[in-house]
Amino acid sequence: MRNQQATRLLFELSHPGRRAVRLPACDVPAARVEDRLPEHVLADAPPNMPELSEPEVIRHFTNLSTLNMSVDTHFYPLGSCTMKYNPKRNERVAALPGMIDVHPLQPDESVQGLLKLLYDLQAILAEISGLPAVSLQPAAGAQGELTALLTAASYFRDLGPEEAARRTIVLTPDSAHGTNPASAIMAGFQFEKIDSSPAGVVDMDDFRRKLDDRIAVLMITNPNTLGLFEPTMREIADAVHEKGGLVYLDGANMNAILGIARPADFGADMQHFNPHKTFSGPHGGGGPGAGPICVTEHLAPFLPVPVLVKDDDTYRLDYDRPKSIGRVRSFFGNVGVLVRTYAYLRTHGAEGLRSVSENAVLNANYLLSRVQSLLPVPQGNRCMHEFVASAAKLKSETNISAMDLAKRLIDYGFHPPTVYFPLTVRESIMVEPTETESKETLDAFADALRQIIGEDPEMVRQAPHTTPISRPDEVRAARQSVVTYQSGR
Amino acid sequence: MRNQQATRLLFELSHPGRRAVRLPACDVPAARVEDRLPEHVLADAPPNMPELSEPEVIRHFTNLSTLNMSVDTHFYPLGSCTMKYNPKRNERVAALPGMIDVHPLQPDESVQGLLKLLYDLQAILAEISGLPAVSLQPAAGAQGELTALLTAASYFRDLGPEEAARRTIVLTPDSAHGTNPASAIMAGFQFEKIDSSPAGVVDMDDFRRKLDDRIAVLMITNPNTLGLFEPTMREIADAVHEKGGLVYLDGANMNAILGIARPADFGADMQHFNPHKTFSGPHGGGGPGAGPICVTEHLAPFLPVPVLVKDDDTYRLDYDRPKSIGRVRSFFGNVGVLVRTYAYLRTHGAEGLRSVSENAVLNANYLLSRVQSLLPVPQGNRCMHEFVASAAKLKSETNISAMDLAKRLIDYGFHPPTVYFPLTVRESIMVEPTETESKETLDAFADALRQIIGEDPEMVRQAPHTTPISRPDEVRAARQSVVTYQSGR
Amino acid sequence: MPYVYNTPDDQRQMLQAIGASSIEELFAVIPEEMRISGRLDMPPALTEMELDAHMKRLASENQHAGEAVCFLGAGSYDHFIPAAVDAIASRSEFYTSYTPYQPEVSQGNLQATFEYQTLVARLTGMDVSNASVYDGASAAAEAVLMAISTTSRPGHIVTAGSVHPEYRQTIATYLRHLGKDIVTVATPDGTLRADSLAQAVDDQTACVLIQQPNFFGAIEDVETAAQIAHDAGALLIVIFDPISLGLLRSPGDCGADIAVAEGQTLGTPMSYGGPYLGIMACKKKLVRRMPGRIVGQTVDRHGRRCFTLTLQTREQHIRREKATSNICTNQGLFALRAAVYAALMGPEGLRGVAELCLHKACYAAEQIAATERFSLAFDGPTWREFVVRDSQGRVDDVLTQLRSEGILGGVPLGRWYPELDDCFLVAVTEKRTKEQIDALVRALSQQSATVVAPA
Amino acid sequence: MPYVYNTPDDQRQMLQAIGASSIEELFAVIPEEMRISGRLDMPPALTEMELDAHMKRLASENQHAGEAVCFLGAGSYDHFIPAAVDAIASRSEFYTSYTPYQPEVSQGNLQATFEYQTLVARLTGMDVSNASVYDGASAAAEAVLMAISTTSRPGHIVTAGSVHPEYRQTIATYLRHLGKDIVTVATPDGTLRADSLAQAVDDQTACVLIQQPNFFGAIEDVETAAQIAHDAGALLIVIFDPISLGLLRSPGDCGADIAVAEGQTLGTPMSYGGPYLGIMACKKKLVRRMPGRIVGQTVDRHGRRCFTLTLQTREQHIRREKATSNICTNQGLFALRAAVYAALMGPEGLRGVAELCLHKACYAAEQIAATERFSLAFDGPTWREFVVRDSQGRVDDVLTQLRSEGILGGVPLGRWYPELDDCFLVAVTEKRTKEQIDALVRALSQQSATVVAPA
Ligand SMILES: Cc1ncc(COP(=O)(O)O)c(C=O)c1O
Ligand SMILES: Cc1ncc(COP(=O)(O)O)c(C=O)c1O
Repeated sequence: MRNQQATRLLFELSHPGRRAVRLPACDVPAARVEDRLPEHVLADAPPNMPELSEPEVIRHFTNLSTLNMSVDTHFYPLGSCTMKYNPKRNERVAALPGMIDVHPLQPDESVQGLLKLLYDLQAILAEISGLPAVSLQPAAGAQGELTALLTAASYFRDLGPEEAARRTIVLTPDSAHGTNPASAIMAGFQFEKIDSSPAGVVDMDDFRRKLDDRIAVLMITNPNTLGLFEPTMREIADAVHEKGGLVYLDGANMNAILGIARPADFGADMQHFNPHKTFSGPHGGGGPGAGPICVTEHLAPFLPVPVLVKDDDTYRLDYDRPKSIGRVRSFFGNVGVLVRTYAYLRTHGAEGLRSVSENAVLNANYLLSRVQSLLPVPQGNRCMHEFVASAAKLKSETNISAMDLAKRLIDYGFHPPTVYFPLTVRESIMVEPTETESKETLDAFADALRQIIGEDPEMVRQAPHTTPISRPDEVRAARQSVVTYQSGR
Repeated sequence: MRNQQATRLLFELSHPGRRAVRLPACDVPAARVEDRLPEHVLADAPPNMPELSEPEVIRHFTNLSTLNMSVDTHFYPLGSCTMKYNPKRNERVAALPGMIDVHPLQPDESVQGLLKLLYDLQAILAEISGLPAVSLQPAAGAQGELTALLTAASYFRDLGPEEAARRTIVLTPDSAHGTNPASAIMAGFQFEKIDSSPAGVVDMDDFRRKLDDRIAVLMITNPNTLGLFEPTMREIADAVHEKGGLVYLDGANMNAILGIARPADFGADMQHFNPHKTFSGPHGGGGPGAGPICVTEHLAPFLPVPVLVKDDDTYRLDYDRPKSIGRVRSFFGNVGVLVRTYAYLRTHGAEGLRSVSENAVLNANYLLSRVQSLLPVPQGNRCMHEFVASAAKLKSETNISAMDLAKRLIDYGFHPPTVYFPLTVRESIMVEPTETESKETLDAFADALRQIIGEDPEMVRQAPHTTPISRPDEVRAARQSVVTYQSGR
Repeated sequence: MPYVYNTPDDQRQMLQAIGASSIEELFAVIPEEMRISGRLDMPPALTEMELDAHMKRLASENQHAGEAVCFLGAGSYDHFIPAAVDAIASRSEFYTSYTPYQPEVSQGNLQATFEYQTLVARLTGMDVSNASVYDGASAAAEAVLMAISTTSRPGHIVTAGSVHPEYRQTIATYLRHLGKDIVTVATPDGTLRADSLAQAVDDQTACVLIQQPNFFGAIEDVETAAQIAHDAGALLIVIFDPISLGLLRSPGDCGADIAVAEGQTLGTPMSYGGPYLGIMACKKKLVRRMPGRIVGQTVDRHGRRCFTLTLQTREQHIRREKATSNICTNQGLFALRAAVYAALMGPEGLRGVAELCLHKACYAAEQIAATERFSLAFDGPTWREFVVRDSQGRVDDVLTQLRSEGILGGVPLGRWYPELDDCFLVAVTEKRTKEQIDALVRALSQQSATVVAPA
Repeated sequence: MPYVYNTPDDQRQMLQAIGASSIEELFAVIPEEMRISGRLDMPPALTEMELDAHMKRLASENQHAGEAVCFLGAGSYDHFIPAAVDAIASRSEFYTSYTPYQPEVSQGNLQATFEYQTLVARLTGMDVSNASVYDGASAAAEAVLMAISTTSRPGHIVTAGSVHPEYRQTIATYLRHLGKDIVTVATPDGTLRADSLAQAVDDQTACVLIQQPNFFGAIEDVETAAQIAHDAGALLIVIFDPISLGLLRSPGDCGADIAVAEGQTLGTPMSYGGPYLGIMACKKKLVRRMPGRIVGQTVDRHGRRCFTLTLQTREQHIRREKATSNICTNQGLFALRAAVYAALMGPEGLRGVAELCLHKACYAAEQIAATERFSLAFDGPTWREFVVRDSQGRVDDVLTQLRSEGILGGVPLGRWYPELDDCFLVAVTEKRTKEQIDALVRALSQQSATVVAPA
C-alpha cells in the first residue's frame, strides 16, 4: 500500500507550469525590475526550482515522513542521544504567535515576556548545574563546547600573556564524543587524550601522566559515554584545578543526574546542556538543538554578548561586556528550542526532574539486567542512564556483528541503539532507553534481542527485511559522491 | 519496521497506575464530594477507562494513523465522495482562537466577525445555487436532505390541510444515494422510485407514470451518481412543478457544475451542499461534514431557526420565525466546517470555482478515456466529474470481481474507487478523480488497472498482499457482533 | 486560474486522448439555457496571504474564551483540551481519509472507532455504542426514533422541562410530520418530580427522556424515572454528560435503555456550536435499531484480528428506505478526539476533572448567592452549572456589563423559559481559577452596589 | 511525581530484576558528598493547563508581527510562510526523529535532505551543499575556516563594513584564538568600492567575504570582488539571501567559491532569532573541506536507489580532532522547511516574492525620502531593505513613537555603526501592504511635522 509514485524525487515529480502558490497582485506602483536594479546583477531566468502543485508537495513529504522511525512511532534507544518522548504541550506553547512571530531585534521593552522566560530559564539551568553564569546563545551542544573553550581561552589570556601562552592543551578521555576534540581544535587548542581503564572510566595513571600546567581545560563527560559515573571525578577536578586548569563538563548525559548531583559540586567550572536531549527538544530529524552553557562567576565576564540581565522589574540585553569573547552566532540563540526547554522544566519542577533521572537510570539498569544475559556488558552490571554491550563475542562465534543486530532489530519494530560508539568497546552497542518508556517496551526489546541471537545468522546478516531499502552501499556513496540530484542516475 | 506493540488495543496497553495528565490542585475550598452530591447518584469507582502514559497514547494513535490511506498520502478516487485535496491554508485559519474558542451562546455583538463570515458564506452558496434563502444548520448532506424535506412538508401544511394530506410521496431515481429514500421516510413521506433508462438517466416514461399530485418532492441528483447530467432535467422539473410538487437537488455532485450551471436554473427549489466534498472539507475519517441548504424565497419562512440576518451593519440571529420547522440540531451548525468552506470559496473566487469543475470533468473524462479500453463503461464515453465502469464481463470471464480489482489496486498504492454503488450497474466501479490530481497520477492508476487485469486471477482474488490485514471476514463480524473490546477475544 | 494541478499543456493532451476539442465541449450535454452565461457574482479570489490577513481580522472581531473568561455552558463547555489531542487529530491520515469502506486501508480509523465504542460503552455502562451521530441534540432525536420503532407504540414521548430546550426543539422537529406527540413535564423546581412524571406516562408512552445533570446543572433522580418508564413498558433515554461520569453513576447503572450525550466536552473545541460529537449507546437488545455506523471485530483471511464496519443492514446505503436512519457522514474525527482524550485522562483524570468542576462551581454558586442582588434560582445539588436569579430582573444589562469587563458571565434563560427571564445559567469548568471566579463575583457585587433606575 | 511511565509496582519489579533494593541504591556510585542533599530550588511544577495559561500571559507581553506591523530586517525577515510548510514540519516522524544514522529507517529524512541539498545547489549555482549548519553567521564563520584550511594561507581575511556586523563579530570570535586577522574594508557609501577592496587584498589573503544584497540592503558588485579575490589567489565567500535569488544572479554565477546564507527566509518563523538555518554550498573541489553532514545517493543491496550520510570522514564523530568542524546536531527541521517552501514556491513563486519585495521596498523608500525630516542614507539600488536617515538624529524617539502606533519601524544602526547613529534600517517584505507602508510614511510625516526641541 506504499505510494511509491509520490516519493520519487521532487525533481522527477516536477512538471513545468504547475503552481502551488499564488501571490497577491502588487499594490504599489511597480516599475520594470530593470529600472530598479542594474541589469548585470539580474538572473537570466528564475531559479531552477521544481514545479509542483500543493497536493503533490504534501503527498510527497507526507509519504517521505512515513519512511522514518521516530520517537512518536517507535522505541528509539539511541545511546548518547536521549531520545525521550517530547511532550505535545511544549509544541503547543512554543507555537503561540507571541513567542514565534517576534523579530530578534525588537527593542527590549517589546519582548519583556520572552526575556522574562529566558531569564528564568537561565536561573533554572544555573540551579541544576550549580554554575551561576549562563549563556543561552550556543546553537547546539558542540557549539556550547566551543563557546566555553573560547571563554576559557579568553580567561587565560586575561590572566596575562604568559598564562595564555602556556595553556595550550585540552585533555579528554578517549571515550569522549567526537565533538570534544573537534571543539578543542576549533578553539585553538591542542588536543590530548586520556586512556580509559578496563573498567571504562578515566585511567588515573594516564591522567596524572598527562596533567601539567599546559592543560587549559579538561573536558569530561560524566556520567561518561559508557553510562558510568566517573568515581574519581572529584579527585580529577581537584588535580586539574591545582594545576590552574579548568574543568569542562560535557552535559550530554545530564539526564542521569538531574536534581541528584550538580556538576559544580563535582568540580566543573563550565558545562553545556543539550536541551534537545535532556529537556525533550525535540530532535527535529537532526536538529535544531541548543547548547546553553553555565560557568563559574569568574568566567562570567567572558561569556558571549548579549548577556540577559534584570534591572528591577525589567529585562535587558547587555552588550557592554568589554571582556566578552564576542558572539558565536547571530541574534539571541535558538529561542524556539529554549521556549520548549522552559516549558519542560516548568512542568516538571524539582521533584519531576529528579524523578526523570531516577527513572532513566532505573530503566537503563533494568534493561541492562535483561540484556546482560544475552550479550556481555564489559563495564559491569550497573549503569547510569545507558549502558554499552558488546557483540564482539557473538561476532566471533556467529559472525553476527553489532551492526547486524542493529539492523535486525528494525524488523522487530525498534530503532537500533547506537553502534560502534564509544570507540573504546569493540562491537559496541550503546543502549539508552530513557525514562519515558514502559517496562513492557523494555521487555519487548530484550525479547527481540534474545530471539534474534537465536535466528539464522545468514538471515540476520541480511536484515532488515521489512524496510523500503536495506543496507545501502556506503562505499559507493562516498566514492561516487552523488550529493545532488543528477537526472538519469 | 511496523510497531505492532503500539497498535494493540488501548485496553490491552492499559496498565493500572499509568498517568498521562496531571490536574491542578483545587484552588477553591473543597468539600467531600458526598457533602455536595447525594450519595446515591455517585459512582462506586472512577470509570473503567484505560490507563496509559502520554507517550503510549501518542505512539498508539500515531501508529494507527499510518494504517490508513488518506488524500494526503494516496490517490483516493472514491466515487460520489469527491476526495479532493484539502488545502492546508483552510486548516490554519480555522484554528485561529477567534474562530475556534468561541461559545455558541455568546451574544451576537461578541461574534460579529464570525457572523459576518457566515452571512457572506450564505450569499456565496446562494449565488452558486441560484436559490436565495440559506440555512447553514444541517450537520451533513443527509441532514440537509431531511431539513429540506421537513421544510417542504411544513410548506405544504401551510398551504392547507388538503394539500398537506395529499402530498405524501417523495419520488427518487433508483440510482439515488441511500440517504434520499431514508430521509424521505424520516420526514414522514412515503417513498417511490423511478427507474433509470439503459442510458443511465431518468426513464421519462416511468417518471411520467409515477408523477401525480401526491408527489410532494422529487429528489434528484444531478449530475447523477453515474456521472451523467440528466438531459431532461428541465422537463422533469417543469412537470413536477406543474403538478404542484417541489424539486430537490441532491448537491453531492456539485463539483461538476460550479459556476457552470445553477440548480435554480434547471428547476431546483431546494438543494443541499456537501462542503466536506465539494469545498474540500476535509472528510475527517468519516466526518464531520456540513449540509447547508438553499431554497427558494417562498420556502424561506420554513427554514430552521435561527436565521442569520443583517441589520444595517450588524449581524443577528433571528429566532422569531413563526413558520419555521424548528431546529434539527443544537446551536448554529458545524461552524468549523463552514469556516473552512468559506476559506475555500474565498481563495477560489468565481474563476477558480469554474476551473475546479472544468478540471474535475476533464480529469474524469481523461481517466474514462483510459479506463474504457480496459473495462466497459456502460453509460457511454463521456461523463461529468465521475464515471461508472463495470467489471461484470471481467468477472464472467476471469472470476475477478469489482471488489477484487479494488483490493488489488491497494497493492499498487491506490485507494480503491467506490464499488457496488450505484446499484443500477452490475459489478460497478465508480471513479471520481477530482480536479486536484495530476495527469501522471491518472495515468499511473490506469496503468495499474491494465496490469492487474493481466495478472493471475487467483492472486488478484487474494489481494491485497501488502496491507497489515487482508479481507476481513465480514460475515463473522456481523454474526458474532463483537462491537466492544472483550478481553481474550 | 488559481491553483494549477494540470497545465494548459496537460489539458491539451488530455483533451486529445478524450477526443474533445475543448473543455467547453465536455459540458455540451448541459443544455445551453441551463448554463451560466457570465460568471458567478462573488468576491475576487484571495491568495493564501490575503486569506490569512482577512481571517485574522474577522477572528479579531470575535470575543473568545482565550481572552475573555468564559462562564457559558448550556450544552457547550470550555474544558481543557490537552495538546496531545490536537496532535493526533491533525495527523492527516486521520483527517483526510473518509468512512472506512475498505478495511484493509482503514485499520487506523476502524480500530480507533472500535476503541471509541468501547470507551463509550464502559463510560455509560451500556452494551454498545455507535461510531457517532451529529451532536447531542440529534442523538436525542435519533434515540426517540429508536424508541418509537422498538416499542411500536403509537403514543407520546415524555420529556421534562429540565431537558436542554434545543434538544427538545430538535426532537419536536424530527417528529413533526410523523404524527407523534411530545409531552413536556414542567420542572418549576429545577428538577423533575417523580409524581409529575408518573402522571404523564401511560401504557402508550414510547419513551421517557431526561437529562442528567439536567439543563439547569441540577441532579435528577434517574433511577426513579427508569422505574416509572419501565413500569409503563416505555424505554428510558438518558442524556448524560460524559465528564460528569467521572463522579456520577452511569446511565446504564441507573436503568437507561439508551444513553445519548453531547461529546464536545471530550476534547472538542467550542467552535461556536459545531462540529461536535453525538454519542449514542444502548442495550445490546436494541443494537439492530441503532442508527449510524458500527465497527466490529473479526479476523482476516489469515486469521489476524482486525476491524470492519458491521451490521450494515441497518444503514441507508444498504437498506435505503428501510434504514434505521439516513445518517451517512458522521463525526468521525471527533469520536477520535474523544478516544484520545479519554485515553489521556484515564479514570483518575476524568474523576479529577469532574471533581474540580464540582468544587469550583459550588464555590462560585456560594459566592454569588452571598451577594445582595443575586441568588440561586433553585435548591438542590448541582454539579458544574447553576441558575442565578437577578433580583432586579435585568439579566441583559448584567451580562453586558460583565462582558465589557472581559467576562462571559452566563447564558440568559428568558429565550427558552419566559418564567426565568430574570435568570441566567453559569457554568464553571476545571479551567476557571479561583481568581477568575472571584473576579466574576466581584463584578456582580459591584453591580449589586449600583442602584439602577428601573428600565 | 508528575508523569507516570512506570508505576511504583513496575519499579519494584524492575528493581528486583536488577537486584537492587531501591532506586537510591542505583546512584550509590556517586559519592555522597557530590549528591544534592535537598532538592533543587525551582518553581513548583505546572500542570499542562497552568502552563498554557502561564505561557499565554508571557506571550501577551511580547509585541509580535501578527499584531504590530513589522518593518524590521537586518538578517531576519517577516516573510509569508504557507500553511503547508507547518503541516509538513509538524509531522512527528520528521520532528521526533534524529540524525539519520540508520538509513533503512531514515529514508524520509535522508531523501528530504538530499532534495534540500539539490535545491540549495541549484539556487546558488554551486555544486554541493551540506545538510545545514546553525545559522547564517556561523555558516559564514565555517566558510572562513574552510577557506583558511583550503588555501593554507597564514594571512588575513578580508571583509567589508557592509557585511552583517553580527556575522563579522561571529567570525572574529571563531578566529580569536587561531591567530588570524580580519581586515574590514570600510563602506562609507553603503557598498564596497572595488579599489578599497583591491587595496586590502594581497597574496596572503585567504578569502574575501562579502554580502549580497548587503547589510544595508544595497547591491554589491560581486563579480568584481570575485575577480579581485581570485587574482590574488584568495577564495570568494558570498553571503547571499535566498529570496533575492528569485531575481539576482546566483553566487556561483558571480564567481563565489563558497556561498552561505541565513535560510530563515525560506519558511522559518522569526522566533526572536532562532532556530534558523545556516545554508552552506561550495564548489565541488572544496567538498572535502566542507563541515557538516552531507547526504549522498547510492543503491541498496537489491540495487534500489537510496540515500545515506556520506563523506563522513570529514566529520567529528569519525575524524575527531582532524574533523573539518565540530558540528553534530544541525538544523535538520529547518532544512526540511526550506525544501518544502522551495517546492511550494517553485521558480515563479520565488521570483514573485523577490519582485514584490523590490517594488514595495522601493515604494516605501521613495515615500519616506519624500518626507521633510527623513532621507535615504545611501544612493544606489536596493532590494528589500534600505537605510533611512533622520535629519533630527533622534532615531530612538522616532522608533518608540512608531511602536506606540503599532509599527515596528526599523532597526537603529548606531549600535554597530557609530557614524550611522542617525540612521535606521527599514525592511519591506511581500507581506507588507500599501496600506501599511502608507501608514508608516504617514506616521513618519507626522513626526516631521512635530518640531522637537533638541535633546
Ligand atoms: C556526549 C556528547 N557530547 C556532545 C554532543 C554534541 O551535542 P550536539 O549534537 O548538540 O552538538 C553529543 C551529541 O551528539 C554527545 O552525545
Ligand atoms: C449522492 C449523495 N447524496 C447524499 C449523500 C449524503 O451526504 P452526507 O454523507 O454528507 O450526509 C452522499 C454522501 O455520501 C452522496 O454521495
